[in-house]
Amino acid sequence: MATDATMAVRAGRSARGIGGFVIVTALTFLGLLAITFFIGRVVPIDPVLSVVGDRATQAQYDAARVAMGLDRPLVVQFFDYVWSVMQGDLGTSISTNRPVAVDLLRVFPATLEMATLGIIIGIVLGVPAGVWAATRRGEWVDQVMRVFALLGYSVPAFWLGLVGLAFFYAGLGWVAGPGRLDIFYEGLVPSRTNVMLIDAALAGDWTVFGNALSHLVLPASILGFFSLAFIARMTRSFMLDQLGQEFITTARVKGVPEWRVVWVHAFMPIRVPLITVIGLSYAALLEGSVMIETVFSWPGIGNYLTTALLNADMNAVLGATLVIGSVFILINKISDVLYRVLDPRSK
Amino acid sequence: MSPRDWLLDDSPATLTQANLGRAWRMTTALLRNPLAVAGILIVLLLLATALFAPWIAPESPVGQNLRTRLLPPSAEHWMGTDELGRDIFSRVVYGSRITLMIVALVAVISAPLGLIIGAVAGYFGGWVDRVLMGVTDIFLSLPKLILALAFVAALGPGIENAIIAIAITAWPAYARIARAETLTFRNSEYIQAVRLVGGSHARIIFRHVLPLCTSSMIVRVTLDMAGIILTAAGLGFLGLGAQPPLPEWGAMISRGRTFILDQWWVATMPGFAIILVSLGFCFLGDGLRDVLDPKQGSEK
Amino acid sequence: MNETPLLEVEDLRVSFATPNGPVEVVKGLSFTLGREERLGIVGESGSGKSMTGRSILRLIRAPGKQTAKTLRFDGLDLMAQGNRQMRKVRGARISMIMQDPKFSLNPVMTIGEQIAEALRVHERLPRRDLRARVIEMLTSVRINDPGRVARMYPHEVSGGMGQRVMIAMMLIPRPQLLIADEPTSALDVSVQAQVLDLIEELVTGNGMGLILISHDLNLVARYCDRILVMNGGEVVEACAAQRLHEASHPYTRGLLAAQPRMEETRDELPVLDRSGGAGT
Amino acid sequence: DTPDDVLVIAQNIDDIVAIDPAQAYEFTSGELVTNLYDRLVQYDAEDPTVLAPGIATEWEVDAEAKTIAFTLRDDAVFNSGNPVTAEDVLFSLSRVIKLNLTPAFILAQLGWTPENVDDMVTADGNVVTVKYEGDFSPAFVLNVLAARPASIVDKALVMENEQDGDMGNAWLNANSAGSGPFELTGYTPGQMVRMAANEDYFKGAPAMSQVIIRHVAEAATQQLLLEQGDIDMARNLTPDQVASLSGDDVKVETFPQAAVHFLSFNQKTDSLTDPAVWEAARYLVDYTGMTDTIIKGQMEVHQAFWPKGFPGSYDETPFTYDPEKAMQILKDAGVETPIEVTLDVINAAPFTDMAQSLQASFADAGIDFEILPGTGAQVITKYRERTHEAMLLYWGPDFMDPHSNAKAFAYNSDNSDDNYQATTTWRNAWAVPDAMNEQTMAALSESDPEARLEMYRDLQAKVQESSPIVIMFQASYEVAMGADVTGYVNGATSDFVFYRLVDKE
Amino acid sequence: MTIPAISLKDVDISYGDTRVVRDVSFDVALGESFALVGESGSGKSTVLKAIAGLAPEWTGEISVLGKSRGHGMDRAFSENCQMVFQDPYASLHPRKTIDTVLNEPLAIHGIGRRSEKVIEMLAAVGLDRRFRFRFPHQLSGGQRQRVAIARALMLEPRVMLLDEPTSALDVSVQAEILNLLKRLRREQGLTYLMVTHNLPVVSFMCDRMAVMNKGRIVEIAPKTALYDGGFADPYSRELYAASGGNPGAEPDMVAPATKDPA
Ligand SMILES: Nc1ncnc2c1ncn2[C@@H]1O[C@H](COP(=O)(O)OP(=O)(O)OP(=O)(O)O)[C@@H](O)[C@H]1O
Ligand SMILES: Nc1ncnc2c1ncn2[C@@H]1O[C@H](COP(=O)(O)OP(=O)(O)OP(=O)(O)O)[C@@H](O)[C@H]1O
Ligand SMILES: [Mg+2]
Ligand SMILES: [Mg+2]
Ligand code: NI
Repeated sequence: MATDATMAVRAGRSARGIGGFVIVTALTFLGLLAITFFIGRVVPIDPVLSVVGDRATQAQYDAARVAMGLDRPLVVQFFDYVWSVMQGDLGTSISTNRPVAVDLLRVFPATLEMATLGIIIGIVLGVPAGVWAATRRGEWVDQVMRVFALLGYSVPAFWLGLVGLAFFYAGLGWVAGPGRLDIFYEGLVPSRTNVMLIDAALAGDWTVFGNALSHLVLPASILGFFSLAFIARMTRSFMLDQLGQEFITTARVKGVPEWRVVWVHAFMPIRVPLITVIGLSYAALLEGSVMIETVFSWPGIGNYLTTALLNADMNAVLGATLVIGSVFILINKISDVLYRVLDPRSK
Repeated sequence: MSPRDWLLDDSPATLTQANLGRAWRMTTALLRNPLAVAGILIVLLLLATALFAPWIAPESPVGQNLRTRLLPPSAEHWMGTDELGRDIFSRVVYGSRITLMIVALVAVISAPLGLIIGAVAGYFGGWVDRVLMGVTDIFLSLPKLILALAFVAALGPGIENAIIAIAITAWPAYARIARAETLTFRNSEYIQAVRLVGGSHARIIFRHVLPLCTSSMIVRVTLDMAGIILTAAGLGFLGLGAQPPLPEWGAMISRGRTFILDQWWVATMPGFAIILVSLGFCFLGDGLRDVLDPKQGSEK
Repeated sequence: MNETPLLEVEDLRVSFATPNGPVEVVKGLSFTLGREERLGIVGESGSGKSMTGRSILRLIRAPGKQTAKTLRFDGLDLMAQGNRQMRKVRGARISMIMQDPKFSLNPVMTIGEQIAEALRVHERLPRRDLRARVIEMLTSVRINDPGRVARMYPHEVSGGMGQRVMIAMMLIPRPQLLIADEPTSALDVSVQAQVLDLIEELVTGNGMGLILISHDLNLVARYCDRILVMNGGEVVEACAAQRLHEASHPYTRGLLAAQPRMEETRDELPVLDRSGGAGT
Repeated sequence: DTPDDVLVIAQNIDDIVAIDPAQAYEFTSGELVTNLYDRLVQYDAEDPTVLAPGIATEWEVDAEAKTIAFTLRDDAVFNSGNPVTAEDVLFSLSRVIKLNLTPAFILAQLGWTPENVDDMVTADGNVVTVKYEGDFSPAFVLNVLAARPASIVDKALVMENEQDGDMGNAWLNANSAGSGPFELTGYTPGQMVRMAANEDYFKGAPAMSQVIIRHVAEAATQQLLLEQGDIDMARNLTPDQVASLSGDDVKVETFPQAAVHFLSFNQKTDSLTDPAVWEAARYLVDYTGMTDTIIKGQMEVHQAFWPKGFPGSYDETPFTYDPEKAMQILKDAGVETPIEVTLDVINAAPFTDMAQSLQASFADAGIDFEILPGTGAQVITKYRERTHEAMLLYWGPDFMDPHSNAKAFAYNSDNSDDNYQATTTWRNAWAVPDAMNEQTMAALSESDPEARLEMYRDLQAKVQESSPIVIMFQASYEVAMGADVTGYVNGATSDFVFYRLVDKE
Repeated sequence: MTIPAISLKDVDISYGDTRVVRDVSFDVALGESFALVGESGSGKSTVLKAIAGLAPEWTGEISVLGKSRGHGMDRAFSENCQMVFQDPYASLHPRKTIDTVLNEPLAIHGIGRRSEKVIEMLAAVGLDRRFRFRFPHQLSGGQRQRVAIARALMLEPRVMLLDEPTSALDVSVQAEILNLLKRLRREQGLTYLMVTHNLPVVSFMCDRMAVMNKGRIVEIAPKTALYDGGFADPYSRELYAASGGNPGAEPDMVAPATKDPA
């Protein structure tokens, strides 16, 4: 019933909304960088030492310090950094001696690959498990599912990783071991995306593909188990909310079959919060896979970031934070958009 | 009149009776939930272990004996010994104190912090909300372990600093929840009624808004305990948690991980302890949610 | 006309388990409803009206339990039906207008989809026919521009429209029995009359049975043939609608007297003596 | 399993910062430089304790004129196919001095500066003459020229890849341009290093056509990989893992190392300045308790600064764990106990275990350590700033000459805060007695080799007797490998890791 | 008395960009009971909220007891004017006992003898003392509405804003509340501004009424208009007719079904 005037007002609002979004996002990024930057400075590790090493002379030390720009005031350093980031330059990592952007292009796809397969496993198993448990609230299926999911909350990742390796790799030999590829396959396919499966598929080399998959399955399943736990729990709880609503009874009054009541009437409204949950746990997998990456010698961003921080390698820390922060913001943005698309109430 | 009737009385004569009655009703509801009971038992076990550690533990948690290192579980050492010949069972028992401290301090620091920030943002809305939530989002999108790592690195390693660091990373999630919840009732008539009788903003936030967020916060925090213990373990894994020789469970697992293939008990025993306690808190949290959540509980 | 009544209910009970033991909210209700008869159920809030309505469809939710000596619809023993058979009855043969459209419509499905669904689960129809039937139904509940409304979501329509959508949805499979639970409570007086006239028209037009639940005595008296007055889960009085103002039971009389009138002269309204203390 | 002609190694390589020989300064990068480059003279795979000809076939020392003339071999070629010429030698040596990155100080000791280096190193045909300034014994100079930064790089190739006047530094951090037994074919930081055999190596092509080093940080993962046969060699197993390795498929080889492990007391901490505390500390270390258990196979007892097995070492171990004696010493000196100090330690096995053992044994005599574990970078930062109290750390020589360690443990002529030195003495704020300073310098210039070594032994005895540095152990290194792997040579430092002779039977 | 208890002049109220109330002006005399009637969504509650200071975006002039209102909330105002909300289920804090709810206004205004005052007030609104320490969920809708009225009366205001105080209740409870309000007004000389869409309630409670439609006041009529249908505006007449008002009909009569069952 919107008149033209109110339509115009709405359009104006959404334009303001987009502008506002850009400004807010930019400010969030700036804040993110500022905090990361200053965290980097309070870390009691001298970044110069990472470059010149333990035995350098004072003169070499000072020279490196000046070369790294550390002699200038913090604020100047920060704005310089922001300025070069805006020009697309993330600087050079002092612990790998390479441009941070190059490093990130290498490590981020590795984590992305593992986390993506992980989240897929988590969704494919977690959502139906949660729905199922909700429809059988209080029955043994539900209890078992809850205990299982809670186990996912409680088991240390590296423990599960090592035990998984010992069992499935060393014991049963079902999967390939740590690393992304067996040594023979290393370098056989050109790395276009740095996502092994995609690279192998692009090159049409299915042996490499199979090997990469075999390496990927175990760590991804373990990540999947963690997200599964979270996703299943949240699904169950959302579903319980919906199943208690009056419109579910309305659907039953109409004689709608039970599967339709569950999967259409109850499930449709929870897609949106579920997407948010999945998005959050996806982002959490991206940043939180340090342990799994260490255990599986997976050259991913979690490891990269941790190593960089421990060496006070600020360009690398900032670059990686920027990437992870962008993923967070991107995921938030996507769930916002999906929210608008999927939930008519939000309009 | 039996005490039970007194508690369940529909028309309590005093405020105490009313509150006790409510507590009683919630307790009985909780006790009817088998998983919640299991959770309560585990948490009580943790408390008892922490309290009576010196009487329970057969040995000192720091007493080294390099000649009896890495012994498998046996009658003498129920959980075996670690790389410095210390009795793992004794260490796990004493470690419960540290775990309890982590859990309690984080609950005391980050839950209230998140609660207040979220409630203030949600209640005032507008630019206050935007600023506070902007800050929250920044903290939320900073990688969590990294933030904790950085704070520990800045403050120096040590268990207290690890706890503070974890608390600092935990509040944004609570703030978001508290804000979302505050939004749902900030325009409600009972809040407007307080404004109408002249109540100040501070009074409304502290006396009326916060109590409503608290119950779901309790639930969230108990659910998060598992995560908190594991984050502490993660910091321990990176060497930034408890200082040796403190028997912190996460640090114990982290030290034991190189032995996991041959002396499995070194990492696994404290691992079991963490799993048990996390499960305990999770079950309790689940149970509390069922009792406190008006949508699902018996209260209308 | 058929000999058997459309609905026979005998000793219907609904109970809930609470911390203080089970509570019966419908206590041994019995009545019969003839074909094309219009039965009104009145009573104060919490007296068990909605529970009665739901239990006829066997839709009491989990902590609640229902029992009945007889619950027979058109010769079919509803208590003996499995879930699958009940689904065939629901919607197609008995349907129910739910009390509050704000909560009773699926918020993420369009109105058209929801109405069409009611039809589709019982009949296979080509999509175009389905759409035509939906539009037709919306038109018959006096909704202007039904094509547009069919594409709207529940939150986009006003309370009155929501009520009418609910009615359309429940009437589209042409049930033999319609249970209307406070179909007009969300509406103000002017809309109320329109909606009720519409139901009345459809009831008479299609020859269905009607159970109208409300706490508004005047309303029930105006639209029904027979009235059951409920209090605390029991029927305290049953009478013909025309004789409502002659009702003898003190509870019924109390309800009648408590209503203010348009030309009020009393200084104080008489109130019911409520020593039982049934809370809400 | 691994291919027959490829050696696959699992190793923690995330310490690598740079692999340009003029910049490389970490353990792992040292190994790479050794296998990718040659020096004029070098310790070689056949016997890593003997200084052998490298690019130079012979050399002539003129101690008076302070010059050494090297005659270059004519069969050495770079991986690029270019022959190794005197031109390349001059370029390589002066490049290190001109770039002046960390390891430059090793060559700079010879009195070379960016201004004079082109005069100090000169060539005539295939004879390169090296001049040095200062009172050094020629033995010392040869040791310096055998060190990592003196590696010879391919001038033509390097200068082709120069960017912004960096003399190819950036390019060399991702590629190699040497004449060594291997050529770098792939390097991904924190992930893997791949080297291919140099078929034209002047000492003969290596048996392995490729060496692949995979970054595996987790020791347990290395163990699994080795037991599965997916790698040939695990470089970072702990002693307990080594002890539990079973089966005929794997074997363990042990290599004595030059690094010494010590406990030191910062003299800026008042409670640690009393020599009685230093002495008591020497009786409070449970030497054999540790070497029999937590560091078994990883360290052995050694109490002097120059490692056993090298010319000039001092192998006396007068101290044993004796808490009574320590208490007596403290009591006699009237030291007030308890003394509470922090102990910084690198947060990794076995250091934290060692720290805990020290904590327990020192507590007997009333010295209470509060252990502060930290990452390597964190600990070093603190150490460099002299803000620690007690420190548990190790020291490896920069090059294989006793002076390298004598300077670190027995020399500190200026203890002031702004005279920053990378030595153990300065970092612990220990003002070394003048006599000892003088003796260190005298040993450096002593030209009689035997007398020189004797002077170093004497210095070691003095440091052992009284200093705030308690040297406890000498490292040894256990490498687990497939039973079929032979010919792996691992000398006393990471600079002496050779893959050239490795074969798989 | 010449000063009106409530006076609105040319008041426009909007939520964001939509203006929901336009050009509203009326006066309520001291001691009078004035009704606002009209269809759902016409802006009745909004007018009350603006007077109470709960709807910040308005223009025009509002004064209460001669003092003109600012846009915020102030203490002095709260002592003079109070409001009772439409939904008794939403107007009480779910985790506070009745005692706490009633104590709060006294505590805010630093008034002493609280305990006695609470007991007095419970008696005044006809609630037994045993309800004092109950929580809202232990009360019925009618009882809750009494508590809400008691809370409003705690500060002894002279003007009460009542927003459909009985529409959520069934007839028997409605009667109790209406009786209570009428008695309190008589005993304490209160001024009521009451919103409702139930004309019989107006007939029972009020002296005058304003009929609102689509955000405007279309007519202000005396109570007697309800007896004879003497409304001038067509919308008012429609409303009156839909409420079953037909001039001259017998008051007691319940209209029977007129349609013939088929
Ligand atoms: N889940 C439940 N647990 C316990 N009691 C319940 C539950 N659901 C409903 N009741 C009780 O059942 C009784 C009858 O409820 P019902 O909904 O039938 O009332 P109603 O007559 O329809 O009232 P209204 O006019 O308010 O709709 C009420 O007292 C209510 O409190
Ligand atoms: N918070 C709000 N934001 C935007 N619009 C609102 C808000 N509250 C009310 N409105 C709109 O203002 C108009 C008037 O609402 P108001 O609540 O005053 O109506 P009312 O006359 O009290 O109706 P009812 O009889 O249903 O209570 C309605 O169209 C409503 O949709
Ligand atoms: Mg009902
Ligand atoms: Mg209203
Ligand atoms: Ni008929």
